[in-house]
Amino acid sequence: MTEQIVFFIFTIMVLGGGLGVVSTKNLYYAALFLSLSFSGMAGYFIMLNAGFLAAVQIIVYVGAIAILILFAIMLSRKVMTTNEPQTNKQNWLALIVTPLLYLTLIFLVVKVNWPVSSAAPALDVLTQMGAQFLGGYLIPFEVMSVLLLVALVGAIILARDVEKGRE
Amino acid sequence: MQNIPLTWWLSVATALFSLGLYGALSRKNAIAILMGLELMLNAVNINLVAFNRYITPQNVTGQVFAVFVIAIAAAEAAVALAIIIAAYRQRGTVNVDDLDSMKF
Amino acid sequence: MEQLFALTPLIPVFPLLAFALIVLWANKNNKLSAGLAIGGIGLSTLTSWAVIAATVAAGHEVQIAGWSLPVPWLPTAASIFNTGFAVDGFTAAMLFMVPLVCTLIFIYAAEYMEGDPRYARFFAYVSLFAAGMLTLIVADNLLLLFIAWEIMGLCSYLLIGFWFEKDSAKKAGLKAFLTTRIGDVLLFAGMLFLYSRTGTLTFREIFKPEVLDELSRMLIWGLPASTVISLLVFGGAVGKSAQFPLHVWLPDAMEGPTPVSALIHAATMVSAGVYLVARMLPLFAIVPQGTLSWVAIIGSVTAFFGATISIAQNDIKRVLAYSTISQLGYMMIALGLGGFLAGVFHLLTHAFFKALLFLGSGSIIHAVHHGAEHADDHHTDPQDMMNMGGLYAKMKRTSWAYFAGTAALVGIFPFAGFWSKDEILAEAWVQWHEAGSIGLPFWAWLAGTLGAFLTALYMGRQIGLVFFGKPRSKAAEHAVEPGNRMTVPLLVLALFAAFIGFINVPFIANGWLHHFAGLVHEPAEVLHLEAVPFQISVALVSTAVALLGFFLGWGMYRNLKAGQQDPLARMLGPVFTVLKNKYYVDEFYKFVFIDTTVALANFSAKFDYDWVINPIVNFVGNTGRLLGELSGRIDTVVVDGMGVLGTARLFKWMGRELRLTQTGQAQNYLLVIALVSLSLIAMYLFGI
Amino acid sequence: MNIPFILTLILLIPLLGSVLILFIPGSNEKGIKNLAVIASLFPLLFSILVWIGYDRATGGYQFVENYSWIPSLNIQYHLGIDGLSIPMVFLSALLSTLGLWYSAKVIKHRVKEFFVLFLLLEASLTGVFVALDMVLFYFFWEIELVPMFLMIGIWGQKKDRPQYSAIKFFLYTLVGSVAMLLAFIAVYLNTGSWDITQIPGLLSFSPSLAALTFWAIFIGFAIKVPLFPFHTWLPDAHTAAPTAGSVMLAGVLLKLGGYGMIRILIPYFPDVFRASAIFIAALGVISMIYGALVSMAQWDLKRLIAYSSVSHMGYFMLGVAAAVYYGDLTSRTIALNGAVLQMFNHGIITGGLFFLVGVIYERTHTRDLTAFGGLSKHTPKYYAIMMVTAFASLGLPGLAGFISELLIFRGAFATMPVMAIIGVIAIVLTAAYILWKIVQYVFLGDFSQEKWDKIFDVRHWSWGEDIAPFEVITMVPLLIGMVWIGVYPLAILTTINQASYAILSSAF
Amino acid sequence: MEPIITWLANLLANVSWWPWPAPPSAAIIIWVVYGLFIAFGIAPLAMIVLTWLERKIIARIQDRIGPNMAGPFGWLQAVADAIKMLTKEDTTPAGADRIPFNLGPGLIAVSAVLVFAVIPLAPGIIGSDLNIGIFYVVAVGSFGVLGTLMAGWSSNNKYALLGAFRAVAQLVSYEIPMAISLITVAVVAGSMSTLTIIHNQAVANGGWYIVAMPITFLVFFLAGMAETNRSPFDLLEADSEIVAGFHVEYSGMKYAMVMIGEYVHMLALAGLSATIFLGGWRGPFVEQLYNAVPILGGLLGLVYFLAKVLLFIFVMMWFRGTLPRFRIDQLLDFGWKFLTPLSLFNLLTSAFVVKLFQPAGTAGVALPAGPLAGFGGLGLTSALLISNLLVAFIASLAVRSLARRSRGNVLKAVAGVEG
Repeated sequence: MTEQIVFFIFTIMVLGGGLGVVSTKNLYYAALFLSLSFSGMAGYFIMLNAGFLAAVQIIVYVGAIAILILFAIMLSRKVMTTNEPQTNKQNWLALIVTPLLYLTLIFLVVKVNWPVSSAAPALDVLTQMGAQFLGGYLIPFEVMSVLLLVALVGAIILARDVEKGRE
Repeated sequence: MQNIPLTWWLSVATALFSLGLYGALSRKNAIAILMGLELMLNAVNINLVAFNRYITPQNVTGQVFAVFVIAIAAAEAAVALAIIIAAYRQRGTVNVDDLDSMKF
Repeated sequence: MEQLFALTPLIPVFPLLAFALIVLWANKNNKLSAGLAIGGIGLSTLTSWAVIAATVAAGHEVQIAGWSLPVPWLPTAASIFNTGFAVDGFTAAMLFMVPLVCTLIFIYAAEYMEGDPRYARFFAYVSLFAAGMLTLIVADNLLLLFIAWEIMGLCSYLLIGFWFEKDSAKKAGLKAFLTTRIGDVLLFAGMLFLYSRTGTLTFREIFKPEVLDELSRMLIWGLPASTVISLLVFGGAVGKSAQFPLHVWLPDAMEGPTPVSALIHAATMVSAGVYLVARMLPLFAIVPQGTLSWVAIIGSVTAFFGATISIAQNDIKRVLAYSTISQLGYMMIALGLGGFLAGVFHLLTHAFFKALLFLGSGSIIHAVHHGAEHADDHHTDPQDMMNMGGLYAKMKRTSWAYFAGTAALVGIFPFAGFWSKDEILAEAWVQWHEAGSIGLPFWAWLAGTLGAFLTALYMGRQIGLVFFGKPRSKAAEHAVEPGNRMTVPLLVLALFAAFIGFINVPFIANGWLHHFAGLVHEPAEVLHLEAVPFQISVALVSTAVALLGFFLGWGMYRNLKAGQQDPLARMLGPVFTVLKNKYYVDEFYKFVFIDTTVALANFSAKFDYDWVINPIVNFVGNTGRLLGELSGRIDTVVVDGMGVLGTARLFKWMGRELRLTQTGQAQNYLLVIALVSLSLIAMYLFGI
Repeated sequence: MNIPFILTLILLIPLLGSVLILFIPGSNEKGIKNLAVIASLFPLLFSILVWIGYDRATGGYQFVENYSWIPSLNIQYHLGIDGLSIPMVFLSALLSTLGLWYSAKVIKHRVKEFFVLFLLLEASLTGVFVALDMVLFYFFWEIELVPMFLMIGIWGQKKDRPQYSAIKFFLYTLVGSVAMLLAFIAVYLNTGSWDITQIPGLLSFSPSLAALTFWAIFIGFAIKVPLFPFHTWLPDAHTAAPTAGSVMLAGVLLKLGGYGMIRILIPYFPDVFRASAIFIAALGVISMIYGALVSMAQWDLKRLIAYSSVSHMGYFMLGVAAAVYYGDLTSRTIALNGAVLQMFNHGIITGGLFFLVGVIYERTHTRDLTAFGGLSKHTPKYYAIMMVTAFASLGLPGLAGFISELLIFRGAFATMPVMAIIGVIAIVLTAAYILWKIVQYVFLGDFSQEKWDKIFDVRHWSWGEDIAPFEVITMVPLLIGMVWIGVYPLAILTTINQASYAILSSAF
Repeated sequence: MEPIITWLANLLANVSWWPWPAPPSAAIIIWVVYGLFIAFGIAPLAMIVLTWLERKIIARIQDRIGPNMAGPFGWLQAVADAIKMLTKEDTTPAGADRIPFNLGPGLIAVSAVLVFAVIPLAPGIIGSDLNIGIFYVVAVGSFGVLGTLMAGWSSNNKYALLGAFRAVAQLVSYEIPMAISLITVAVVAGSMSTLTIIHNQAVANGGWYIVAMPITFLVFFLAGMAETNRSPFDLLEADSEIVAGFHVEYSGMKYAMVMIGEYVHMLALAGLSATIFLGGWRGPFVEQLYNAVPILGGLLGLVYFLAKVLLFIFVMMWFRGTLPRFRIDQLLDFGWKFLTPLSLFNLLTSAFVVKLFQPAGTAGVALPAGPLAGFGGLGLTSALLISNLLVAFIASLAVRSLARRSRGNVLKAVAGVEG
């Protein structure tokens, strides 16, 4: 029962945050809602025996991505006016398609008979993950590191002031 | 934990995914679209971890993948925001409707 | 003493080392270069003496069978071909002559070449030359011999063309190399036939009776293998020893510096051919009436024919050159008649006196050249005997040495040539009388005797022209005896020319050389190797003929005045002209071989690039291109115009319409993706 | 001694070097050149290691690397080396290093591209020699065309029609390769394998099909060799190529065909080869004599040497033909030894000759024989080096060329004496054109200062008139090779003999 | 079950004046309540004490006396300030975003307080022994950043916004070296749990990490200083440049929250440093006493711990009193170009050394023993110390050459100007 209550609390954070993100006209709020949603997700992860992932979620999403988004919003705040509608012309179509998709997917989720296992969850999540990263998934792991490096360099180059770069 | 069936998680993830999709589809602002995308990615993460917990609880492959997804999301966000900033500098707007020089 | 044999491989190494050192290190320093060269050959001489001493001490068995040192060299399938070194009596005899004569020539050259801009280079070349000859002598197989042979060819080329600024010199070098190369190729072919038929090239292996027997019975193109091979080998000797018809290079070789002429004519190059024939003699002899007759015939022709040309030459060195050709003919006669030792003996003695004569002529030329420079006269040819005369008074040492050499060449008792030439004529004489009919031995004897007369005649002519009478030019008047380094070698050689003959005099030590070197072919069991007894009649005839010829020549030319017509020319008329022009052999060769080859080459080049082959290639290429262009046309008009362009227009139109869907809005695309995914999932779900 | 992946390294390091050069800015010529030379030093070192490490007692293929490449077609990444390929790999590494070293000094135009292509060329050439899979073999065989084509086309001299030559070279070789490829596919369809070492045991063609396949492959190889009458691309390509390109062309490229004949044709089709041996020998002899004659008529130094290559590769052909004809195994092995050694010798000698032509061409920008004369006095060091090389080329005993001629003719005299005896004429002709044309026209005669001053290019040449130290360094390894092989051939022949003996004894 | 809880349970079971026997869970509930009290009581307490402490120390450094009127040594001054703040009018600017404006300071304070969850105050006294303990510290730090940004943006004030920008740039930059040095610690300890880290700092296991890893400590501490916005890294509230940074518009209670956040953060940093590098509550006799009489051992441990924390706090104040403020570009340069590479390099060498000394074990996969495993903990400590010193030496060389070059450039420029 407790778990279900906790789950609902987190669900409210996650879905409420998500709804806020897509519905609010104020982007700044949207970003804050986003971090709310992310935080709820971290709670989910803790419930799902993924404490490490929860910490990662907080660090990366709340601590980095949400902050970055906020930053970007602040840097381009001249166009962040809240007066005009934030939706585009295909809004109505999206409003039809996404619920439809949602319903279909839910149907799928319900229809499929998931092979749920009742085994106890792994205790040594951290060591297992470490072994996987440096074992079976070594190459994706390394590729990932390269990707991050490239993204880092690329982002710097892209965002650098062109005039200053020419100097 | 078995008090919460797997379908609950999946439903929440689906809902979040749909929300994110809606955001990505309907918002005008590039940053908002990016936020929608992040939501979608997170929905995927929930799925991954939930599947991991419920279907193969003894190993952590799902979490490993979730970490990869997070890393990709981070890289994506960094580059995307850099692009947005650059576009804003160049064009003075982050409205994707106006950023259509790839048309035709 | 046996251990001394181990020094054998060192004999050629010293001059080779001198060559390498001069080329790589000492080439800027003239004195050092000459010193290195002389030191190298000197060490070789000393080493040779040690080896000779060992051979002498080792006794009869070793002198026949020889000492040898195999060296693995070429892997051939499952076996290995050995090269190596060997010493037997014959080799030892050659080892006495070659390094010694070379040393003297080198010392002589050290003064003779002074002032030449390429002094060091000269000594490098001659060192290599000597190394080649020495390798040739100590080789125990035909392959190493051939290698040395070719290296000598190279050196002769370099040395004859040493003064390559002169057009004639560079051409002479080329001519020498190519002419001998023809012989070499024959030798090469013979050698390979031999190798492929017997599987070996080591002399001792080839001359086993069973191998020889097999060779004589094996057929190549219907002839006994031994005949084919020996003929080819003899071809090599003909080229190298300047026998008719490949003799043309030797007179031209006089373009080289005089010490080189001495080297080529006496110690090294031309001896190599005779050495080869002597070495391979069992192979020549295994089939009776085979190659040996040809050797004798060629020898006879050359002996006579060389002598005839010689009498009509005015160039002091050319006279000697044709004399060499003729004398080599004598050696070939001897070998052709099976007289192994007679040929070898003449080879040894001839080396000494011919070296002497060449060096002497060099000394004279040197003197006249200096005289000409002294008289500031740059037009006089210092080699032309017509420009000399009365030199006896001015250069006593040279003159006396020269007289000794002449006496040896002409065959005056008791000089070396008398003994050796006499043995050859005696051989022919004996065989003629044994056969009892007029055959090859008779003709050989006749050619030899006539040759002896002519030899005496041209030598008399030369002595008369050069040393006696009044000087016929300013240059000759101012000629001066050269220094000690040139005259001492002359005197040493004169000593040998006088007395070397005694090593094989039948009356002393029972023909010592015969026992020492003459029996090396005994194991082959095909040659009669016993010495010919001394024939007093032959000796008397040839002496008489020689004296007659000499005094005839001397008398005729003793007091020739400058500008006066040659007395022989007056006597012989057009024949003299033919002789003077060497029977027009050069012209004939140029016309028949050289021009043809060049024409063929030019034709081939045109054929290749301008007329046939390349045009075919280009034609094929161009046809392809034309076909391509034609297809291109068809393409443009038919396929493209009707089919492709039509389709293209269709698609262009469609594209124009459809591109409106490409809004450039990622969101639109995303929406489409979502829709499609939706429909796909729906299709899956509802089982469509 | 087995060094893992050494063959792959030999292939890979030049490739890596060429890729790395791409990342160096073109303005940094020094860096490019240094990197290229250093990158080529490794294969050289490794090829020496391979040579030393090759176990002659065991023989066969060693240092083998065999991995599946395209499993669905049974194609493998199969490398290996035996006594036949070791000298070739070494030759290719040596000439590449020397070529790069030399080019580093003289190439001034489009430097980066040149070195990239050169290293690519090296890798592909070496690849042909170490590949033991037909697809891999063909792959390298074709790759090599591209850099060579570009080298001729871009760095060729304007007056030598480089474009024409390059296209001719490319198309001609390609025609042969296409025939070859078809034949390879036929072999694959018959045996189901691409493995060069396996196919001889599997091949079961009908006689007529075997003959057809044989000739298809043979023509491909013969064009590369080049054999009369497929040789006309050679003089043009050689003349137009830059010095180092000519060196690689003559030194290594021509060996591909010969190598292929021995590696592929003899084991695959011994009987067809034997049946056509006389005909092929006749072509070889024609190449020898005809090449020599045509050489004799040339007035362009480089063209002359190019035709001399035709002549020299004719010797090779005669050797191969003699090796497959009827006769005792020893003689045939000797002939094949000679043929292989002839390839190696031709590589170092003709390579050396092209370097030497480059030496004078860089100074004077002319190759016309009549423009020179008396250089032996003016440039004595150059003369000395040229003499050694030229005499090695004409087969002077004591130098490398003689040994291979000896072995070839030794084999030929045993198996096909008529061809051999006709062939020896070429020896005289070779001497004639080398001495008459090269030595006499360029080096002998009187030296005329005015004539020299007119052609000597003071502005573009700063290393003096006689051969410069860097050029001497280029030549020294080749000279050492010529003398060494000439004086003591045991060292190299033991390796070759091992392979020839194995090939011939297993083929027949 | 921790001994102290057992002890508490026993105590409860033996209480005579309580009519019903206490259930075992009662001890836990009491313990949790006590923990909550500490967690939330610590914040205002810390602010009061630390403000006073800081004032006194700074005053001493600046050769003043500091607060001395209210109470002995003026310690009531802090209480007075607190009361003033709580009673002051709580203003909100007109254009402010009300909700984020109010949420921001809370988030800042909460993020600081949350750190204490994983800091063992004494043996057996810890909020939660997470197996990702020190990682958790980094994670909750992120909320502080978010709070700062919210506060800065919502204030609708350009100084506040600039301050927030600076804050975020700084916090994000320094999070990296700090995280890397924490990873270094995790690599050496083989765990991220704070309890294990403290356990590994027993003398038998190699002793305090500050001895083994001085460079790691230095990086961590400097980065931590920047994270807490302490001088000399306090330019997000640089009074002379941007008035007071992101909290310029705050007053009253919310200002107090910001201040609490700052001081608690400081305390957390000091506590973390003490835990990770000085062995936490470790000290003479603690363990023996704890096993005998848990409450006494716990108290002794708390004393040791507090002593270490105060030491660090003193160091921080000392810094503030003596060092001038960085310029923003210098600050970022220092973070990105010095601390980050240094910490990375240090991580590599440490990992290498650890690999050498690692005893055999399993962590997901079987790990072989390192070649030098026989030397044990002290060997590891000394090897790490050597490697750290080596890294420091190399870093100093690099800094030296860079400094020379830049000095050369300056000189050249000067010469150019003069010439």
